[in-house]
Amino acid sequence: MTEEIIIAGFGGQGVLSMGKILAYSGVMQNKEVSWMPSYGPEMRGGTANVTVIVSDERISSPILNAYDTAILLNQQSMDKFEKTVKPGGLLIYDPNGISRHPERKDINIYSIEAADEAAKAGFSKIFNMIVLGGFLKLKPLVAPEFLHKGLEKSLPARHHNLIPENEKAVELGKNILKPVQIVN
Amino acid sequence: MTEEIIIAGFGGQGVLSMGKILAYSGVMQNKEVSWMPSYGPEMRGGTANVTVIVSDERISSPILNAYDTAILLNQQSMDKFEKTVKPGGLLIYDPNGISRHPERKDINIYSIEAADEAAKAGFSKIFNMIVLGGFLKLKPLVAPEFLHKGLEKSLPARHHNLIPENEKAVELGKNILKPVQIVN
Amino acid sequence: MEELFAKPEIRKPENIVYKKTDLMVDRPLSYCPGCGHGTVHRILMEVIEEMDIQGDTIGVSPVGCSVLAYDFLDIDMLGAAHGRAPALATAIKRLWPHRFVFTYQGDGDLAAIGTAETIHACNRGENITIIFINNGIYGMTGGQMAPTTLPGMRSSTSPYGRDVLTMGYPLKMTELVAQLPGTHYVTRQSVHTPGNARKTKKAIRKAFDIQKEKKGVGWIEVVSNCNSGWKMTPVQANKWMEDNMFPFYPLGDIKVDGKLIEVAK
Amino acid sequence: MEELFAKPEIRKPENIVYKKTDLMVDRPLSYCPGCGHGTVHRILMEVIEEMDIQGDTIGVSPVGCSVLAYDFLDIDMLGAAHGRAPALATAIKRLWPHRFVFTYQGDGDLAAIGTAETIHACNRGENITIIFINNGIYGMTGGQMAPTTLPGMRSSTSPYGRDVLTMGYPLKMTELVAQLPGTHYVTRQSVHTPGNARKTKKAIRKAFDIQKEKKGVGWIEVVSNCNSGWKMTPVQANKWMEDNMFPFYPLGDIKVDGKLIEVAK
Amino acid sequence: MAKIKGDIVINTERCKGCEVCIAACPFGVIAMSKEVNSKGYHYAMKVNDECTGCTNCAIVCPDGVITVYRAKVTTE
Amino acid sequence: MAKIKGDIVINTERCKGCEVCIAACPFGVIAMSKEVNSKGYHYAMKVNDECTGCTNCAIVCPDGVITVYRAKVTTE
Amino acid sequence: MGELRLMKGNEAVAEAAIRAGCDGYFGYPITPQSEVMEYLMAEKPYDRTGMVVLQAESEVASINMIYGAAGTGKKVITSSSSPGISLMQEGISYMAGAELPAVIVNVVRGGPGLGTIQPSQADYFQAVKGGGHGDYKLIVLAPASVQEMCDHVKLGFDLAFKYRTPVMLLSDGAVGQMMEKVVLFDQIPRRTDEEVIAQCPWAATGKLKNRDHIIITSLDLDPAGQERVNLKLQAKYKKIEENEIMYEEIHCEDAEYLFVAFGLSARICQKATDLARAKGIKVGLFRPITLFPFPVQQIASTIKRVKGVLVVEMNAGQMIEDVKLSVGLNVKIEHFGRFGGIIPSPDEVVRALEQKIIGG
Amino acid sequence: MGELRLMKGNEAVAEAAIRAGCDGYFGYPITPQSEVMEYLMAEKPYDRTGMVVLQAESEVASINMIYGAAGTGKKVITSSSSPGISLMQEGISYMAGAELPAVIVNVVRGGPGLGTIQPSQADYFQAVKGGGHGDYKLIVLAPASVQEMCDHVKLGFDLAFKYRTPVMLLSDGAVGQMMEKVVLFDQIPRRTDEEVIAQCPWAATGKLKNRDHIIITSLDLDPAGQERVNLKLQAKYKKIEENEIMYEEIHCEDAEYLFVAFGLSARICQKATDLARAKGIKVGLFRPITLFPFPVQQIASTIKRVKGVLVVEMNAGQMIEDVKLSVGLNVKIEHFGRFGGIIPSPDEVVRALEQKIIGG
Ligand SMILES: Cc1ncc(C[n+]2csc(CCOP(=O)(O)OP(=O)(O)O)c2C)c(N)n1
Ligand SMILES: Cc1ncc(C[n+]2csc(CCOP(=O)(O)OP(=O)(O)O)c2C)c(N)n1
Ligand code: SF4
Ligand code: SF4
Ligand code: SF4
Ligand code: SF4
Ligand code: SF4
Ligand code: SF4
Ligand SMILES: [Mg+2]
Ligand SMILES: [Mg+2]
Repeated sequence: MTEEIIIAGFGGQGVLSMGKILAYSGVMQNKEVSWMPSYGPEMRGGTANVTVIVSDERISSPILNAYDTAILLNQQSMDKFEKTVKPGGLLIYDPNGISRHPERKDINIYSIEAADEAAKAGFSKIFNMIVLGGFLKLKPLVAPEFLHKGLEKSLPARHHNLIPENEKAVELGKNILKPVQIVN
Repeated sequence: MTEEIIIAGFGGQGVLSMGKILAYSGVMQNKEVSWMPSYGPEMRGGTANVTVIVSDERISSPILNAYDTAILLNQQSMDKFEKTVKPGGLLIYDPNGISRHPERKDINIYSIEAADEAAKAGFSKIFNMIVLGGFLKLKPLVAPEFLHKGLEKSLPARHHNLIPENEKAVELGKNILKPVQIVN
Repeated sequence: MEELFAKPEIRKPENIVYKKTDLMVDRPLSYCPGCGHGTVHRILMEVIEEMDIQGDTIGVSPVGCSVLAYDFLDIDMLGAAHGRAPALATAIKRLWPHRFVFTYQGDGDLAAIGTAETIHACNRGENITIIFINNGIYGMTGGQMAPTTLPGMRSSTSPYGRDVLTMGYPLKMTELVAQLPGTHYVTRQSVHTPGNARKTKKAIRKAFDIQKEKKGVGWIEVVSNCNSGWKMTPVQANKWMEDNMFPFYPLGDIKVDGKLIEVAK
Repeated sequence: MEELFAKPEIRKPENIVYKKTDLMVDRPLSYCPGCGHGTVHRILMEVIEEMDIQGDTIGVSPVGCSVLAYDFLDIDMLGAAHGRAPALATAIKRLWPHRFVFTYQGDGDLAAIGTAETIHACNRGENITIIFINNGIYGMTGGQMAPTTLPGMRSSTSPYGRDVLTMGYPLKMTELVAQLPGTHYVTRQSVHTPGNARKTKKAIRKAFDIQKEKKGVGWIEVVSNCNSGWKMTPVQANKWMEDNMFPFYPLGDIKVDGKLIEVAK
Repeated sequence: MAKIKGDIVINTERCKGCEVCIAACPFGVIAMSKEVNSKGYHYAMKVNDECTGCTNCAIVCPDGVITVYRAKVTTE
Repeated sequence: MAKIKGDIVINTERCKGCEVCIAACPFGVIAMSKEVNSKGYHYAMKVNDECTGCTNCAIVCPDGVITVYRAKVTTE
Repeated sequence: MGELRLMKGNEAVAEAAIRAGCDGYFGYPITPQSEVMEYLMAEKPYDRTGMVVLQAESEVASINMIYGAAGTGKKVITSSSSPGISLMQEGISYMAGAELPAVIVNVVRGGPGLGTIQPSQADYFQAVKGGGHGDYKLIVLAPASVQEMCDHVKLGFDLAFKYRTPVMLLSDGAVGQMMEKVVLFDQIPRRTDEEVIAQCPWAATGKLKNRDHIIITSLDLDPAGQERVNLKLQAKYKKIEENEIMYEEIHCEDAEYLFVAFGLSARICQKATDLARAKGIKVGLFRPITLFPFPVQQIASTIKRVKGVLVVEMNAGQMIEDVKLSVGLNVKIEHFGRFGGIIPSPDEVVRALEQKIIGG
Repeated sequence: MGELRLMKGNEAVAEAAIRAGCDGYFGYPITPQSEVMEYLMAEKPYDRTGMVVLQAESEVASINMIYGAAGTGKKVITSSSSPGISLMQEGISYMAGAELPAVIVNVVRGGPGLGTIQPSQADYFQAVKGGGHGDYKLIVLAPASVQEMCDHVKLGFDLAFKYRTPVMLLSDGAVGQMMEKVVLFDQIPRRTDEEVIAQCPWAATGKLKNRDHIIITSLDLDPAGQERVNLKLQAKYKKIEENEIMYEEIHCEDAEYLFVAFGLSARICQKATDLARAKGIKVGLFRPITLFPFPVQQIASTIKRVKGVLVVEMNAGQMIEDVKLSVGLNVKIEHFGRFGGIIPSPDEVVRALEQKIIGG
């Protein structure tokens, strides 16, 4: 099993930490992982993305040009990464703020209205966990107990009280994920 | 014609400027010249030497390991450079302060008591010009008028009043040079 | 985005009393919301506009958040290596004595790696203007401790607060260079309130004016915020700055007309 | 070399009142006749001998005429790159806090290329001793202008005299570092007379003593001659130094026990 | 009676919502919008008629997005 | 009467003839030799009996070539 | 087995330094490696092991602090990225000349100049041929994973002390910034001062009664002496070449074509190897792990068996010179590079192989 | 014919700078090149031509002054020796990245570290492969005489401005310190500010009404942009390789053996050629004058005709790599070097030829 994922959006949306939780959970499950972020000042207010690979084998390149899954959270990311999904692969996006919806015909596409839900909950920090939930519904890479451990590892201790909230958000994400196009 | 000369002694004996005068005079006579000093702190109170080449042709190496003439003005220089005189070549030395006189059998050797003469004259600065005189007697590389010009070029203007004195010292040198061994 | 309180009768070109100067390039600044760099940029360009020296000015930007200053200031500029802006400015001014030459530098740039270049340009009395943005931190690289970081202040390389015994004391470069005979005008200002911003503008103007008189360095320190590095909102940051930075870095002129101002230690 | 005035009755081992310390390596010094470097070397070693810390001392020599100091001082030493001795000393002292660590630096080394390292070691309050030989010139490289060269003074790179307008002002590093909270004891001395040499010895002793108290930098500037660079005899040079250097670089303590001494400007 | 009246125009697309202008206005003229601009920032907006055109807000705005107008207007 | 008397020994081979010691001696005990040592330097030498062993000369000698002796000697 | 962690490459360097019993870190912030010092500061290594961490005023100061500390026998490390490493060149040359052990980490970014903060391999020449003045070599290790970032710190210290030479880790922004699983080696105790004195008799630790005073220097004004210093250095480099070469071969047994790549490029080539083999192209990967000593013989004997070689680097062609010097010009050796912070993708590497080597 | 003088190489550099219409010299003293600044200061070039001469606080400051001045289109020069040049590496990389013209003179001394002040050629790698970070090249000229010290300053400025690139003169302590006859070219007038503005439209001279503001930088945070910068640089280097190669061949027509040497070594080899021919050994000398661009083809075609090649350098073997890269490994190419400040003598060079090439 190898899963190659790109997560991309605005800085501040929690893109990097979503990837981190995936990676941590992978480690807990004894898998090989790599987490490769974009970094530096271009992240300040700009875009952020992270490549996460979870695999049973030694990982070769941590940098890819084709992905099993793309999780795209703003228009720029859609423009840049829609084309990088492998045929038959998966694209998940939040339609909020998206002006041009995905057009590929050869991939599975799901939408998730995470921004709206997070705003409704009045707690924007859980946005990324909602999205993560959606992804995990389709690709249950991470067993719930490992998700918990992953959260513990990736959140600073002073935020551990928020873990239950985060786990709830993951569940919420699983529920609100909507299929847009299924090719296989 | 190519004449390859090493002049070596204590710092302060005027070794470098003796070489400079030869070089300047050579330029005046439209010859190719090179003047390659030892340099740096090892000169401070230590030894100093300069390689002067005067030639009708383009000069290849400014650094040599065999010389037509060696002018050696202290024991260290004698120890270092006696062996570098080409067979049949010339060695001139001031016996003052020399504990081991030259031993080569295949070269021409002259001595010149320049230090004594300079002390007698009460003007130690002309020491090197006396030695130069001795050399020029044997190898008249420099015509008197060019020597004058060479002195003008190599002495700072404020010392030009000393030129006659220097020229006299050259003449003196010619007179006091003593053959020690002649092989050709 | 309909506007509720628009006053079309006032909003006429002839009534404009303040407008961003055209000497600012029309593009969004790369700075974080509320960052003082932007304010200083604009004030600086206002001075250059007022003096009508856009074509006669050569600026030197540093390595730091303001590395891209040259993208925003519509004048000819050079980006220096980290800390070396005063060396560039020295050479430029000496070869173009009729140009106005300034450096724009952060505290890491000017007071850490660039200490020697700063001290020596000031000591030589180069006829340049040095604008020194002191935000007590390395903004650009993600909030590391700067030489100017306050005692006890947290940063990514002093996560438990600056311990002066192991990390040294905050360095008052402005007071130091004021000691040098080569500086003519040395002042410390801020831009977080309208009053302070106006004073800073006067200070920059003064520093540019003395370039004409060839009397040595004009130096303006601007104590500024780095809300990202300090991990505060801009408004919090400005308050924190008043409460914590100003007592240590008091505002005001330090040297005028080549003479130190007498102040209590 | 028969001696006319020998006093065999006095010349007995038990009557020795002064003898070059054994902590000086028994070889001729590489310095020019009359150069103050030799005197400071010996005094320094006397202090180390008196404190009995030969085995506990690590010295750092600079690039300059005293680059070979390590050949003469019988203690473990490191030769630093030009100007960087305070950086070496910082690291050494932090990793060997119970060793006595000092730097020995010339004015070119400490006040030109090494300005940043000097200022920052002082600002961090490293528990080291800095011995700063100010001869107003680059001795080693053949007499070029130093940051400390006096106005009007000739050197091989200021052959018509130092012109402060183009070459800058002589830099008083000692006064500057005294401003920094990290320095505890800052003094300026000389070694050209017996009295001055004895005072310098006391000053060095004091600076070493405060290393034990971990209170910050102890700094001794020694205004010294460079008769080769100045193109004078040693005796002339010492006279010239008194007449010209001392008015500009006045001798005496500048900071004691962490407090600036009040003096007229 | 002639009175000095002011107005401001905010380039809301360039506003970064730092709120520095709010603190600078002596008359509480400015507040933050609920909406965000395309960069995701809440932006400053005029919320009353008290502006005197004093320019305080504009001079402290780090992004220089405020233009200030002032005129004598005859009231009554 | 007991009097303090001094003596100095100069390592003439190491002396560089800088004359700094001469200026330092309060009793004119030292002067320069006519001869030179093997390095070519005129060297310092004792020229009278006035030495008190005050160590001045030794402490200023850059090359540390002077050793100083002092003793109480009983005269008359 | 040691402790398992998910870490950034930069963090792995820091943690490995602590665990290797390192005595001190001296550095200056620069992207993309500032996490090294940040991690150390957060970890309070002084409390953990007594390790000193100091933020210096510049890279020039950092390297000279390293020089000073190393000269006293202490185990010290610094890290920086390209422009900062350039500033260290004088100090590095001094350390090589004075034969001082230390680890220097370069997390390379795109150049020249201020360039960009994105990953690059354009400092190969600087690291391998000597960016400083004079005839010297660094041992250069090229970690390609977070695990190697960790392990090479330990290895680096071992080699540094074995040969009394500075060792450089030539990494890049991607390897520094990415997180991977890493198995940490167990804490090696810091040596006591007494152990340092005993194990480093060459170091300036304070003069012992029974030995001469020690001088750490790179100066010998006498050229004959300086030539002896150089001959000694050259002899040491020869020994290193004989003993310390490290490399890795992947799918080379049956390969008809070969990628040669180091560090991150090798990771990308590994993926490219898979992609190419899926297309039926029999390609292998030769990865030098030590860049100096370069695996001259090893690379030559592998290359002898293939039809063509593509050297893939994130630069304009640097290591390719050492590949050519290993095997001569009679083999088809081409370069594929992306640079200025651009990372080549595995598929463009395959395309380059097809165009430049197989088709070309 | 120009004015005839007897001068030191260092003095020739200084005088040539004045005569080339140079606008500024910025430097810091270091043996064996301090005479450059000393000569300039004594000559009062400000009075002669308006040229500015400033003693900087360090080599780091010097190179950044050069960077600043060059960025405004002015013609500037600095000089130093090995350790000082190492300190300049960051600045040099910035200049290459920002495409700024200037002449940098390295009067090489023996390294590594503080080394010795005697002549050496051990900075070849640093000069030619890039001692700074990133993919860049300097044009590197290797003067072998005082005349060339003079001429290469002028040539250096011409090339620097033609290609907007820093040019390095890689000289050594002997060429810097020795005096030879030199024919000085006539004074070229310094450009007025207006001429600078007109001739250097890329330079930051103060914004003109009719053009955009000018930015001198080596930064492009966007890696795609930074890659474009790099591609532009590489294209420029290719052009330089096509157009600017300089070399000299002595007695190569009938040569059975070949010396390859640059700078001072070439002078020594020239003498060695005479000595060897006197012994009946037909040896020639190939002297690259430009080290980058390296005369790859030219050297290859000459080497094709000989039985063996001795590369003679005052280092442990640096240029020999470029010789091998020019011709491959199937020719007998050996190295003879002395180093750390030792200058080989002509007769030991002949002996080395006999032992390593003819006999070996
Ligand atoms: C030689 C070198 N070292 C380090 C860096 C990394 N660096 C970039 S900006 C910066 C510090 C910026 O801080 P400051 O000068 O205070 O400016 P600010 O961002 O706070 O405005 C550093 C260390 C660099 N680019 N070059
Ligand atoms: C990086 C570098 N730059 C320059 C030099 C050359 N250099 C050697 S000593 C020296 C100056 C010495 O002057 P100072 O520090 O005043 O010591 P002094 O000789 O006067 O005692 C210089 C510039 C060097 N060795 N290294
Ligand atoms: S990081 Fe700090 S200094 Fe930089 S732009 Fe943001 S607030 Fe301003
Ligand atoms: S050159 Fe000057 S400082 Fe150096 S040894 Fe001679 S007198 Fe002393
Ligand atoms: S111009 Fe003055 S009154 Fe009007 S909004 Fe701005 S600060 Fe308030
Ligand atoms: S100060 Fe400017 S950027 Fe900040 S909120 Fe007000 S208008 Fe917007
Ligand atoms: S000890 Fe005193 S009295 Fe005796 S010679 Fe020396 S200075 Fe003169
Ligand atoms: S001070 Fe010392 S070196 Fe100088 S003359 Fe006197 S004894 Fe000789
Ligand atoms: Mg800052
Ligand atoms: Mg000095």
